[in-house]
Amino acid sequence: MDFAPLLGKANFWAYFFIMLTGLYGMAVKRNLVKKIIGLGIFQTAIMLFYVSIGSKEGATIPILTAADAAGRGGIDAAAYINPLPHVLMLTAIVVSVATLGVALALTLRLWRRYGTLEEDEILARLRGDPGGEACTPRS
Amino acid sequence: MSDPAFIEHFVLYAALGIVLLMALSMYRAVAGPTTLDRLLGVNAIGSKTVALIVLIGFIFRREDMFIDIALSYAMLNFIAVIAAARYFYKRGLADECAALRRPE
Amino acid sequence: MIETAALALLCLGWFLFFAGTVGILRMPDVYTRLHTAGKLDTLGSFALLLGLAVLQSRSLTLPDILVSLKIMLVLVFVSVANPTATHALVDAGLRSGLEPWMRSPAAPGPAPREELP
Amino acid sequence: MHAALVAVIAPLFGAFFCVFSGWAGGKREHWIALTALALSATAALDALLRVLKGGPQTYLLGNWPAPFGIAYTLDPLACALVFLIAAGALLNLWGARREIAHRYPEKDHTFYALYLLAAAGHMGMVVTGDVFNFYVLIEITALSCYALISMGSERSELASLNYLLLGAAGASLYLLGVGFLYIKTGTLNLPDMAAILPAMATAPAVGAALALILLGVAVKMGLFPFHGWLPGAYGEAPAVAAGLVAPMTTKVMAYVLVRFQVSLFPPEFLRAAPALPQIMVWLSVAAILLGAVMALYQKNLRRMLCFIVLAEVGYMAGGLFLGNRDALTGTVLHIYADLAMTLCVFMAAANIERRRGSLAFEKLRGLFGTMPWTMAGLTAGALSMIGVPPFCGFFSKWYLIKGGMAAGHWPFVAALVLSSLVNVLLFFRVFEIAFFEKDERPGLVAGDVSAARLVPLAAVALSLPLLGLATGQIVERVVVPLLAPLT
Amino acid sequence: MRTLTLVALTLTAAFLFRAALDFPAWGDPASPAGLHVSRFFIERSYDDARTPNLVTATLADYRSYDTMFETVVVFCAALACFFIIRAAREACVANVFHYRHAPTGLVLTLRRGCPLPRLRGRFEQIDSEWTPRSVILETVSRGMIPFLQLFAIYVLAHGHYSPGGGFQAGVIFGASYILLAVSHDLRTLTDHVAERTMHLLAAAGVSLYVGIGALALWAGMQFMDYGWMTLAFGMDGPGAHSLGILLVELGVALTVCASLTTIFKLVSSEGTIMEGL
Amino acid sequence: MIQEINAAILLLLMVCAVAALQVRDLMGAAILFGAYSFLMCLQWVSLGAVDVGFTEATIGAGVSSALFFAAIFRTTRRTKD
Amino acid sequence: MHADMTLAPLLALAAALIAVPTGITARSANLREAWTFLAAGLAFCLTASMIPAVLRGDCPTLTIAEVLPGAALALRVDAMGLLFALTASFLWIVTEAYAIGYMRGLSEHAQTRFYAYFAVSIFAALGVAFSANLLTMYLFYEALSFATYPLVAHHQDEESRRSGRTYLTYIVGASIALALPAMIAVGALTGSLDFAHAGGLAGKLPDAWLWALLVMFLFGFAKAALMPLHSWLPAAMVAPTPVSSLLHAVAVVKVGVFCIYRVVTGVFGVDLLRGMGAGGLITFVAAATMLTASAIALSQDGLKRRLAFSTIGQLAYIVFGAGLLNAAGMTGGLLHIAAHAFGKITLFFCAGAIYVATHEKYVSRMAGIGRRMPVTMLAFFIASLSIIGIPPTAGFLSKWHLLLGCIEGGSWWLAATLLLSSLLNAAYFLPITYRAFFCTDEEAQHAGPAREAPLLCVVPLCLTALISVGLFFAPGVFLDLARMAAGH
Repeated sequence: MDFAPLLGKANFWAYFFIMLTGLYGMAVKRNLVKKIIGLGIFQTAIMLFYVSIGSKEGATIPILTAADAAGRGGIDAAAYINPLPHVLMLTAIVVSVATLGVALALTLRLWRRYGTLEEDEILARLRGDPGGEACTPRS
Repeated sequence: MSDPAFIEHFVLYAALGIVLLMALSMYRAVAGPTTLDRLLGVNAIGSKTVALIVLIGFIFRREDMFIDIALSYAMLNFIAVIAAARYFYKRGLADECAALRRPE
Repeated sequence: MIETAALALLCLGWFLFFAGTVGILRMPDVYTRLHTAGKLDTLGSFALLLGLAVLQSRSLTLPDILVSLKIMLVLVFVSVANPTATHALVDAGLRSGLEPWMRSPAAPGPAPREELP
Repeated sequence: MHAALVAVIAPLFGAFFCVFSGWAGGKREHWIALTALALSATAALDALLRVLKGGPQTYLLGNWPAPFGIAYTLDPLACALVFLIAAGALLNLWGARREIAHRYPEKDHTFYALYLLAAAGHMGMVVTGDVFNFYVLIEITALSCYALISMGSERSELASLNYLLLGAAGASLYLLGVGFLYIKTGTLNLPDMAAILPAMATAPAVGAALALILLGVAVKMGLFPFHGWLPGAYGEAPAVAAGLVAPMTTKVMAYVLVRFQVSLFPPEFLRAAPALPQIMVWLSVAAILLGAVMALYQKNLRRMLCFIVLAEVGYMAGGLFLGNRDALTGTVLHIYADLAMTLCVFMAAANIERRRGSLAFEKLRGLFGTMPWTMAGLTAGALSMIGVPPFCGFFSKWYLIKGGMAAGHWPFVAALVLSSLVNVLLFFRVFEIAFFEKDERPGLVAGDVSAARLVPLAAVALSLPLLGLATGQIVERVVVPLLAPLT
Repeated sequence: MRTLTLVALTLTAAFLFRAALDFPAWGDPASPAGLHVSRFFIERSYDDARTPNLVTATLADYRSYDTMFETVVVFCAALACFFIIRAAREACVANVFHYRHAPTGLVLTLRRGCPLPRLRGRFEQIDSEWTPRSVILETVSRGMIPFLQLFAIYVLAHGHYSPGGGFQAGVIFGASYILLAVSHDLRTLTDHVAERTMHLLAAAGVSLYVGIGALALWAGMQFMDYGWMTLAFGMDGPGAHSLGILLVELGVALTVCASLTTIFKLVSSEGTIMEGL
Repeated sequence: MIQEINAAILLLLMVCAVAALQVRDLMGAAILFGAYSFLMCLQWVSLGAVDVGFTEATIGAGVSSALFFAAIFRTTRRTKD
Repeated sequence: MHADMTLAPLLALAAALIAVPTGITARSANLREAWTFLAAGLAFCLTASMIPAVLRGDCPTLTIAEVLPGAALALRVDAMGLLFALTASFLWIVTEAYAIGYMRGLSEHAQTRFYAYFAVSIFAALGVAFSANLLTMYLFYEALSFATYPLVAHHQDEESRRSGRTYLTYIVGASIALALPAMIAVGALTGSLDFAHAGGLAGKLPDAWLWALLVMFLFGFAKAALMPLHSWLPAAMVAPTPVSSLLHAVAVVKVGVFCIYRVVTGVFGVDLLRGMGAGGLITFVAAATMLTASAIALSQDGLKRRLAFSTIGQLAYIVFGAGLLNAAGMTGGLLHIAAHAFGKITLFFCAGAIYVATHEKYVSRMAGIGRRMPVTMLAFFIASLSIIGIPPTAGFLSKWHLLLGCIEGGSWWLAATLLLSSLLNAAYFLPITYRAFFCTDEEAQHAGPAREAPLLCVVPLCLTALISVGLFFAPGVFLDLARMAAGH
């Protein structure tokens, strides 16, 4: 059995592991902030995946060297890392921080109303039974 | 000693060494036990990262492009640490100590 | 010669970092850890960045020296910010009521809380 | 073809002006928003007419050639949907000025801005021909919708946060799928991708990409196992926001699936992985049944409508994956029809809520007497959802059933028919309460809502039979050109 | 639930692993991603926009439409946060005010309606929660904030040639305000930059961006084609694009800075923007 | 050679991600999430994505951590999982 | 048969619809009713104006919109449709007059709503009559279902709520669950839903599937009240009597059987059905319904309920005629549409008149009523003769043709069933008249002063009774149309 192609993609395995960790956190954790952290991990792992798409063996960062910029023409595309995934991920990072802000704002509202960040306690309160111990709403 | 290849290798190994140290600091960040310990561990990672970024710049031979990142990184790490410290000023560690004593 | 100095500085920086890390791992409580981390990390960064700045300016061309000046800027910044951050952390710990570690647990005063596993 | 662009940009500018006006102390946000949406609708109509006359076009943003820059893909399908969205958003907002000013004092300009951003996001999603740009637009739409939804009833915050978590995860899955596609094709432009993909039709990574994209879009559109957020988010949202979000979002997502299905994964392509369409059709059958059954248990008009929306999502997803022309035609028709009729019932529900304060069933008593016009609107929407000709819901259902029969997928046909019957039952129950039970409470505000709310409702209600009668035109001029490359 | 999730995730993992086997090897220069579209960006960007930073060129020129919406996302997030948690103005005025006499550290507590101390110079309003004063922190921050802001402007202006650009500049600028808030208190920040200013700035930033795009329409070009500047300012094509990139980056920076500051203010004060972290 | 650095950082990243989710204290989780962002930034920089690394350094490490701290400051650190 | 485009059917429909908006906005009751009269008259005149063309063999056609490929929204007037439309639109005028008397006599609430929905119902019924294809027919069919609901539930009390529920459940449920899928299947298989292309199904499906489709159509049009989907009709009798009389004796139920005729002749085609041997199924269902319904009617005490079960039985006659699949049988069936309409509407008018005059609903309490309401009861008698099928009435003609059809088909047992059923009809109708006139004073339970119902109630019922008789002597147009439709 030839393990070389497997090892050549080991980094993808790692990305997927981080992604799934994030998803696991979103699905299983009951605490809202934990869920948001899970979401952040998930999104970041996807961005990592994208950035790794762009990488090229032996290429330099996607900023033209002074020589290339001055030389006008004859730029070797293989010498530079693919900038497109970077562009996309810049956007994705900004989007993720925007989502984070809104999510935290919503969490604050929930805290104001229910006095807890645990989803099961909130649901218990919505169902009407006294439920969890820290369920007194803050004034 | 002034052989460029040697310098390059040296820088690489220095970078690897710093990553190793980060891993060690990471133990403090992950294991705690208090939150302040975590913060301290993360801060230690942060200060090593600044150096590491510049080192990576050397590896890529594009130092000038990486320094801005290192600088902004240092600044924002500072802000994050200050913000966390500010949290402890205001909220204290009280509930944390309670959490530590709670039977698992 | 310049290279040798730079590499030595790099080694020094790495060693200081290492010592700081050992301190972080081995010291008994937050304050002592902050003590080592605050001092040695700052110093380590200082040495490392200085080494890199020297390494950068070895060619003695203007752009390279400018870059090394920029590294010095980072250096200055880190040596201002790092102690301040450490100070803020210690301050926060003290103000929020985390008692420092004492050598003798039997001594009068609060028990060390942060020794819990 | 600047018209299509203007349709997207006008609400954006409207949003900015709303913020300016609000912080400058003005009170003109409502009119700014209406003007922006009207401009957008006009432009979309213009684009539609041009496309109908001149055939599909592309609009190059920044004048960069297509696979490199971002380009709009403009065909009758997209332009008509943009027009419907703009017009729907306009009509939905028309009479809501008092309500917004009353519910969100000091924040009404933000409401208008978010509303416009959501509308712009929906329209942008429809016209864009770039898979990544689509992701960004999903997020704009979603963010503004989270905010709009969260300001509803007291449960709405939790619903909104759930929506946020699931929605963001869905969008991220979509992004991952796009990443897989990008790694295989190296492009983000939809037509370009469609040209490259057939060469690697059976690559596992492409299959995985398709699955991930489907998964992401299914989460965003609330298809069966991922529907958890939908009833809460639409059911607890404030009335005006629900009137925007509930009709538009799921439909736009369905549109995206159609777009992908047609350009990236034509039926031949799906045949390589026969399990996938089968699974999707069964999921949509489950969605239809679940929506129908759950709707029966609801004691609140809006929540009931939400579960009906859930079932309608099943209609569209199922039609899409049956894999024949009729079913696909039915899906396209249902996107238009469902948009109009959901808008109609949600607007009517908003009117009722405005008068009665709530949409719980016991608050609906005697509505035929006190609010005849609103109830007429609700009835029109209900008949369309049941599938009574000549309302548009009938014709899309016609094609869907025909497609189901042609594919020999009898459970899907049975589920469709059953869901129509359940719809009869559901709406009929509402009408019984509104018709037979007298509301004896003193101090009840007599009379219908103001004309500013009734006229838009009437317009939407009238559009239902008109859309139905235009079915032949739609099929001939929108669907046939769309599906032409498939044969 | 936990088991179910784990099973589902394991299945997903297997699925993804299978798909990943099909990918080109990591760092393969001949992968489709590196060949098809991206080559155009690498080879053309300097000639088209005179911008050595390929990411900036691609971001703000080739895919400027994307970036426009990205900016709108940030703007939208600020609006959404404002809409969700901003408390009514009525609720933002406390009933009790605390003033500290700076020289002595005495704290004065006043009910609403009582006359406020005239001695503005010596009394400073403080949070109702006990607020420490760390001279070291305040001094260092006060020195650092202008530096941060200067750095932000540098990042913005130098974005064509080195990493950086509108986003980073905006965030750093915003972070300087956050530093002000956490080293002093939120009230200081609010005194420096009013909420209204921030909102107007955010809207102005996106308007600048979209407006630059829309001016192309007015010049009869496609949306987001910076070529109209050749007509307006009489410069050559690449120069126009370079200038266009700079201008839209400025818009991005404005919006990002204002939006992030707003979000931080709102979140840290739970919508009252008076007292916070 | 840079691969080894990459791989090492990747390992740290995985540890950090798991730890951020597992720690039973929201403040700790937020701090670890901050560390995750640092490492991610580092990973990107070492992959050559300087602009992305720059953005992550500013947004992920600075602003989003501060936002988390602010939110936890306004709510609670308590968590059951 | 050549088809020419004409606006006449659309105008007739529009005429029915103009009663709605003006009726709602009019402030005065007189104006409203006058307007409705005008609309009814206009609709009838327009319908009647098409007689010569149709008798010439023309088919005035109008395509409104090409909604689906192969299935436009189109109107087409042929003999069968015109026969039905004539009956319905003429009786609308009469009923309108009657309704005014009835509604005013009882001071019913929400009269405006009543007239508006009444007009919509007639509109829909005419639409069914003029439909050129299955889709259009389905459209108007459903419109009729929903438009009559407010009429059935007019009283807005618990009972009408229950009845309304039954009504809608049966009718809409059956049409969506059975007729709609069947229709879509036909559309998908043949590509055209036009009635002009009958027999397109031949060879497209195995016989078993064709049978299934036929059954789906037969029961899907539940307005035809074939057992077991009949119980909506007695339930619907809670409606005010004008509704029962026009809608549940003429428009609604006849729409049901009319649709079955359309399916038999226009979708399957007589030849195909004959080839399948499907006539037996239809006649069997119809015969069973006929006998069972008559038997049930015998035991009903409520007059309107008895009439309702009678209607069920009589509708089965019409379906029976369709099932015979020959010209004579179909002529009889179609003629029975008209004959039964005139007869049954008279009976309902009488029931309503009795209710207006005496507030009496039960047969057992109507002894001696003929002495105080002689005109009404005489009309009742004539109409029941027509339903039974005794010679000087129209009912005889239709039943005669049905009998001829049976004999032509050679099935004697069917003829026997017809006769038996007629006997049963007589058994549940004649005792009512008998006891109304011939009873002792002790048995007569109402000793009040002799009075007829208001004039506006009595005149229409006399008129329809007279027409019932008149049709026997001069079937004229109706017979011609029925013969044409049946393919003589």
